[in-house]
Amino acid sequence: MAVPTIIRERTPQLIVLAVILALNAIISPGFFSIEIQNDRLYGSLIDVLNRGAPVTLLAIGMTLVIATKGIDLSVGAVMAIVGAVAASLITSGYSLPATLAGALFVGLACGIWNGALVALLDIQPIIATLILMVAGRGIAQLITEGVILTFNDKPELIFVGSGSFLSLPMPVIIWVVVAILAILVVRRSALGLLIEAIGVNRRASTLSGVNSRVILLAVYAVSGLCAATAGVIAAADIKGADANNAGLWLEMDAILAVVIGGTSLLGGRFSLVGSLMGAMIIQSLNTGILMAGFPPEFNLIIKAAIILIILIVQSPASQAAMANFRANRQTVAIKTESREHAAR
Amino acid sequence: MMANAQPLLSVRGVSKAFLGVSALENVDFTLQAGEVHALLGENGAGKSTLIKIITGAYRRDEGEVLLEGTPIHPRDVVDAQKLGIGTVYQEVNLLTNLTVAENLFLGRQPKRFGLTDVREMNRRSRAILDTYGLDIDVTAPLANFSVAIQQVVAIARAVDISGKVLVLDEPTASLDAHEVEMLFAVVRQLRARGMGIIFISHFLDQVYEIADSITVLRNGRLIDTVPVAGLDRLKLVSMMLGRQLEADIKRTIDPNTAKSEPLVSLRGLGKRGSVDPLDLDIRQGEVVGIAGLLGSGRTETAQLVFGIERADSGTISVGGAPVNMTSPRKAISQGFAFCPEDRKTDGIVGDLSVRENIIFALQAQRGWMRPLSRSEQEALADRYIAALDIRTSDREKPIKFLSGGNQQKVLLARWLATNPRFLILDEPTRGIDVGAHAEIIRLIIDLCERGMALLVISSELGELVGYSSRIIVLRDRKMVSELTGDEISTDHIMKAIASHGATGEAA
Amino acid sequence: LTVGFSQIGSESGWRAAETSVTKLEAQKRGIDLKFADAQQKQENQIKAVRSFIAQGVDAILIAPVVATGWDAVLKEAKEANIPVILLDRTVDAPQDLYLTAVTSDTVFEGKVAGEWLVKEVGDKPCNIVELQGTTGSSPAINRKKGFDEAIAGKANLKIVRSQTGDFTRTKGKEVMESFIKAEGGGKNICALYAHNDDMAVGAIQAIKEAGLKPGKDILVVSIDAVPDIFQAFIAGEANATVELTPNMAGPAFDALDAYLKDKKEPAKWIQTESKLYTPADDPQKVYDEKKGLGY
Amino acid sequence: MKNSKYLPLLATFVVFVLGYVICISVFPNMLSTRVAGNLLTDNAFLGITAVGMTFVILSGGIDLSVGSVIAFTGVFLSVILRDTSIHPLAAFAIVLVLTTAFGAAMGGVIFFLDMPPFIVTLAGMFLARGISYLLTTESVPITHPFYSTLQEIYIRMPGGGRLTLIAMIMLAVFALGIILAQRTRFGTYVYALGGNLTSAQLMGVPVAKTTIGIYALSGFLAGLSGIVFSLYTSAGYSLAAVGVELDAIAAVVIGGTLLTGGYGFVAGTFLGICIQGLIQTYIVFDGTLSSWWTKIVIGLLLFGFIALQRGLMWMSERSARNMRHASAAAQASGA
Ligand SMILES: Nc1ncnc2c1ncn2[C@@H]1O[C@H](COP(=O)(O)OP(=O)(O)OP(=O)(O)O)[C@@H](O)[C@H]1O
Ligand SMILES: Nc1ncnc2c1ncn2[C@@H]1O[C@H](COP(=O)(O)OP(=O)(O)OP(=O)(O)O)[C@@H](O)[C@H]1O
Ligand SMILES: [Mg+2]
Ligand SMILES: [Mg+2]
Repeated sequence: MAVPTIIRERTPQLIVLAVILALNAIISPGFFSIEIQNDRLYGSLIDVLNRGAPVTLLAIGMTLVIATKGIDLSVGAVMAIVGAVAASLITSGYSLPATLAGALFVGLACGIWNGALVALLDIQPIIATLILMVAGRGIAQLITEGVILTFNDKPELIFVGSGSFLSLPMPVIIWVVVAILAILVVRRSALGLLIEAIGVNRRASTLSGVNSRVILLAVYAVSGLCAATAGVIAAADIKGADANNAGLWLEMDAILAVVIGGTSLLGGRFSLVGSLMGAMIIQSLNTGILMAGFPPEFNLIIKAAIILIILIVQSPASQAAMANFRANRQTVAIKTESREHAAR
Repeated sequence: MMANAQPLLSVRGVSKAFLGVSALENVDFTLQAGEVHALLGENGAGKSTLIKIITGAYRRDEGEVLLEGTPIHPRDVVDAQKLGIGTVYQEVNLLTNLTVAENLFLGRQPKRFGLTDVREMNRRSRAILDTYGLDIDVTAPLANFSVAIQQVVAIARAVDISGKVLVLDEPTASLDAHEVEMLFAVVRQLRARGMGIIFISHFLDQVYEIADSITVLRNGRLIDTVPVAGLDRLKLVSMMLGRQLEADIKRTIDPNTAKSEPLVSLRGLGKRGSVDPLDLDIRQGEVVGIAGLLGSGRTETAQLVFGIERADSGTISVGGAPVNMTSPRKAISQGFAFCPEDRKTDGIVGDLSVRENIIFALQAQRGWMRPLSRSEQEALADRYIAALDIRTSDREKPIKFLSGGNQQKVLLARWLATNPRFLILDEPTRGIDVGAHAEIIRLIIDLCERGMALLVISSELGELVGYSSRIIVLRDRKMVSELTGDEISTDHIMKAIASHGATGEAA
Repeated sequence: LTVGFSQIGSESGWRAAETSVTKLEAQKRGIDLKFADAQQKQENQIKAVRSFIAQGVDAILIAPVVATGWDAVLKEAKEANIPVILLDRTVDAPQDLYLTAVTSDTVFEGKVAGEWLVKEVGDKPCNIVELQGTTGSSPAINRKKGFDEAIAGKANLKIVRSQTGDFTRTKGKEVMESFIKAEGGGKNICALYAHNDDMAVGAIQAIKEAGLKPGKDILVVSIDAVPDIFQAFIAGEANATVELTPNMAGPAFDALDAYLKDKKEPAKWIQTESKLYTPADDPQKVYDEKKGLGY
Repeated sequence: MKNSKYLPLLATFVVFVLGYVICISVFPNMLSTRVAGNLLTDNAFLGITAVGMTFVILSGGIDLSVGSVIAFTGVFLSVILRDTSIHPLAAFAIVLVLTTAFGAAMGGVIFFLDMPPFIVTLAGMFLARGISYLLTTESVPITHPFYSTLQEIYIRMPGGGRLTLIAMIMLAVFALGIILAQRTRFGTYVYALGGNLTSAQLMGVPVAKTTIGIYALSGFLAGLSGIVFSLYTSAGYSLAAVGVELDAIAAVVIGGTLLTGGYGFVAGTFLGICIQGLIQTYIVFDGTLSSWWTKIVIGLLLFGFIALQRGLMWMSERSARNMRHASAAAQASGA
């Protein structure tokens, strides 16, 4: 019964996604066609899944961070650092497992740094992560020495970005696996509850015996890991580490995805599934704009307008109006129920 | 009742539902000029909801509100204030980041040359607080002061802005006897001036002392409005509860417990500038009460014991072994539990459901790897909802939507669910209705008899005397007396507080 | 001799190469170079120039991020008697405010690229897709302009799609993917014009992943001549690039020397060459030459 | 007791002075009035918009649109001055009305639709820059003689430094901002919103008006900042001022204002701006850092300043509390 509730709770996001996909299909008729090419599914829809991988991964970590009332501005920069690390490891002859391990470790370290600033030094998350956002690209460039570090001759790492498995592009497989893992860990354990509680009332949680510091640290660490995964994919995708542009402004897209997915920036209740849908909504929008063939000056305006509409539709105010409408139809039922309760 | 030609405020047929759950149904209420009208009822009866409707904080679904015969529709609190209705809401609703003076004058700051005249504002603030016998730095942020002082400020503000109607929603919950007297003096003055005052409280003594008439609500419905004079107390209680209240229980103390080994013992525990070093033993099956005036350091003592604040002197040992109490986690792992007095910031996790709030401490204790299954959670929640009679339409309702008293019960449930050895309760009955009050006292006694050790802080001396095996009295952050056996009585406590306070009074 | 150098940033490999070449040239001449990175922001560049003036350097090099908005600060430099030389872009300011400008002509670069394509396709009909630089940046505007001029009047050449790829590989690849999908799986596309090589490199990967052969099925022409495009030449995946030399500082320092020593006013515009490279130009050799320049 | 409120401000001030002393000891040149004048002139636009940001953050919100609004203002002015014969002063008035209305509209959406400011202003950021693109993608110079007149206004300070018109505007905005925050009802309402929204509402703060007013103010100041920026660069450019919102937020937070709202001072923001300017000046004076080290060093210095500020706060909070208790005890026994 788990799946239907998840879907029921995310109806607004599903509708928005469907509408945007439908619009895309109207603008470019071949949008839904999927064929097999080179043993790999091929089509615009697959592109959306594939291109959405970095934002999706970032959004997973970002959701958890935001649920604790935090924010992680550094994820884009961490992508750049990790891409650079991966590229320099693989080009200096390390094996793929060693490279991946090194890359993920660096991402984890970045996350722990952020987490330490937030949880131990009590620096406000936006500023704590701004530090790494500013310095991170510098660190990445330091590693690549300012060049785009290419690894055209390392098919094993390239495979992570543009290979395919079971006819699906690797990035899609990776984000789906990470997402399922994250959802399972968070919802099958008590972690989700504890994270939400910290986001709502950190002091009360600490007083109730929650190890808030460790959980905060862990959440930022996970965000770092997710950013690392996204960074490896982004680098593998273009067969090179672009310290300047990898993940540039993606933190904003990730935050947007989380919010569109229905998680409040004020912390507390979160939905990973919602964030995934949010990321897909953003990517369909991006792909749609590219396919539509408008002059690029219009890109931002179109994106802003559509995002505004989406947000207004699912704003708490309109949601409350909807809920009231629905509640009014159910009022009678609940009233009798509550009376029974009172009578007991 | 003083039969005026036209009531000052009258409420007719008001109803209000939250997301389909009705909180008020067809309630009438009449307030005369120059009377104190008590609004009574169990936790969740709808008292706060009714006054929020009167003061424009909520919009009513049905019915009308007349002020001096004219229908009013306050859109928001400002509107109501303009109409002459001032309010103190149940949970202290001031802005702790602003100064005391700013809180008193928010929205009506005195001006000079178009700018706020801070000096004048501070001067007038001092004058206002003087009437309440409060001499504090009005330029300091409100956050620097205890809940009680904040409450006095809230009252002073409401009194100062209300011209016709003053609404006090459980204003005395965190005040001590002395401050309550001061408040009542002010209220009497206002009554004499012809103001109408709505007074909500769970302290029946206070109601009998100050109120002229009483309106009782139950389950969102009007039960009756009656004059206080000649009203039988038991009848009033049964009106509120819809049943009889069982007779008061006085605990019989087992003399053997006093001889057993202490479970928790504090030796020279203190913190510079916060609590002077004190020694205390608490045994299993014993309730130790802490009495004292506001700000006497009761809460801070409890916080030291629970590891929220770190002591800089002394030791805590549990079952004979010293424990370095560095955090609440550490305390909890020793089987401690702590129900804080400021439930809004220290207790409830507002957006989470009643169920989640109940299992919360237990889950935190088990660690994130060992989640309670959904059915276990539901069973626990249901058990405590029934055991403590928590009024909620649904165990999945976010706790922030529960009435104040019911939130308190949920917090109690949260800690009982961890099955602690040692339970610290800071003002456990604050804001709890008579029925539940008795239940909680019964619960304390019951827990104690089952061998739990308890440390209870309460401003209600009568209640403290009822269940404590021993009482320590704090004054000025120092333990000044420890009462045992026959010494345990309100008189002795008062004396202990007063005798040491003599120096203060002399000056 | 102390010279302040206000660089835009390090947003691309080419920019990094320009920085390292400038440092090299300064070192060669024994010049003490004060380097300031503006992180792509004009306000930071202006701040840097003001700081240079306050510090009392002997000359200032500016690689301006945008053409407008320099009058005030250039005036201040002039009042302080500090000569200013502009690198790789000129500014919209009275010419007496700076000593000289060492730049390439970005419109001309676009034109060279366009003319190459015109020659290459002859009279065959050809649908072109264009990857623009960052919307609003002057190279993007000018390279588009030059290219449009070159193909104007050739009815067989038509730009069917044009989107911004932000000068980056990632966006170049993503946008090219959507171009291919939107143009019948890429069969309708005959040539790609990218405003820089990085986008072209990204796009080449997209073309390959779509099962087409870059350089053959789709002609690839771009600008900058960074080392990686020569690797694509070697692999037969790109067809032409127009060089934007990173060595702007060499001529600049020469002009400065002459001016300081002999009071010789240089020409107001020292234009660098916009050389066209194709796979016929021994790409391996050029690649090896360029590799060490810090691209 | 009283100084606990001013503690972050004090800590920031100490940090700034320490920083300046260190800078001067490395580069004695930095003591000149020229550097001081530059610091004010170069950061004028940032300072002005940071004042608006301070109000927004004090109220518990955030405004990500300011950078784009600055760019829009510049583009709008340059295009309107190029294509029409309107006097710049009239153009200023028009653009200020537009940006104020834009801010007010965002405030309205935030309040009435109950949406998080972060997201609303993020959309506003896209929108404002999108509109700039539509106006023109090229950078357009402003050649109106009135601009040169304005740019020529400055006070020469001893030692060759200049206090320019735009620096004076910034100082005036800060002065007015301090008065607005500390000495008006609106100011107290802003703090009230940041303290606790429901409490503020229950205490009768006109939340709708205040929210809209706050974002309108931020829009207005972003517009003013855009005008100053156009005076600074004599041009309008749709890609200008990218990321200024983050600089402004950083300045506000470094200045000791809590991002969660309710605590902080406009004067602190001024110190925050100065600290950021100092970091940049130091790096330029040093002049040996590569592009990437520049970024890393900015990050490290940012961290250093914040850690130092935290440390100072922590230490003085402790001593303040001890003092408070000491005095409370004295009061009690003396009473
Ligand atoms: N905002 C809200 N949303 C949903 N339900 C609410 C809300 N406010 C109150 N209720 C419900 O309305 C009922 C009446 O609550 P109210 O706060 O008026 O009780 P009360 O009589 O003041 O109780 P107490 O003595 O505990 O303060 C309760 O069942 C409560 O759960
Ligand atoms: N007169 C006062 N002036 C300033 N601060 C005070 C005053 N009285 C109390 N406080 C502060 O309020 C807090 C009250 O201390 P504590 O909570 O331990 O007392 P308490 O006996 O539990 O009283 P309460 O009934 O308020 O809980 C302390 O932090 C103290 O500094
Ligand atoms: Mg109530
Ligand atoms: Mg207390």
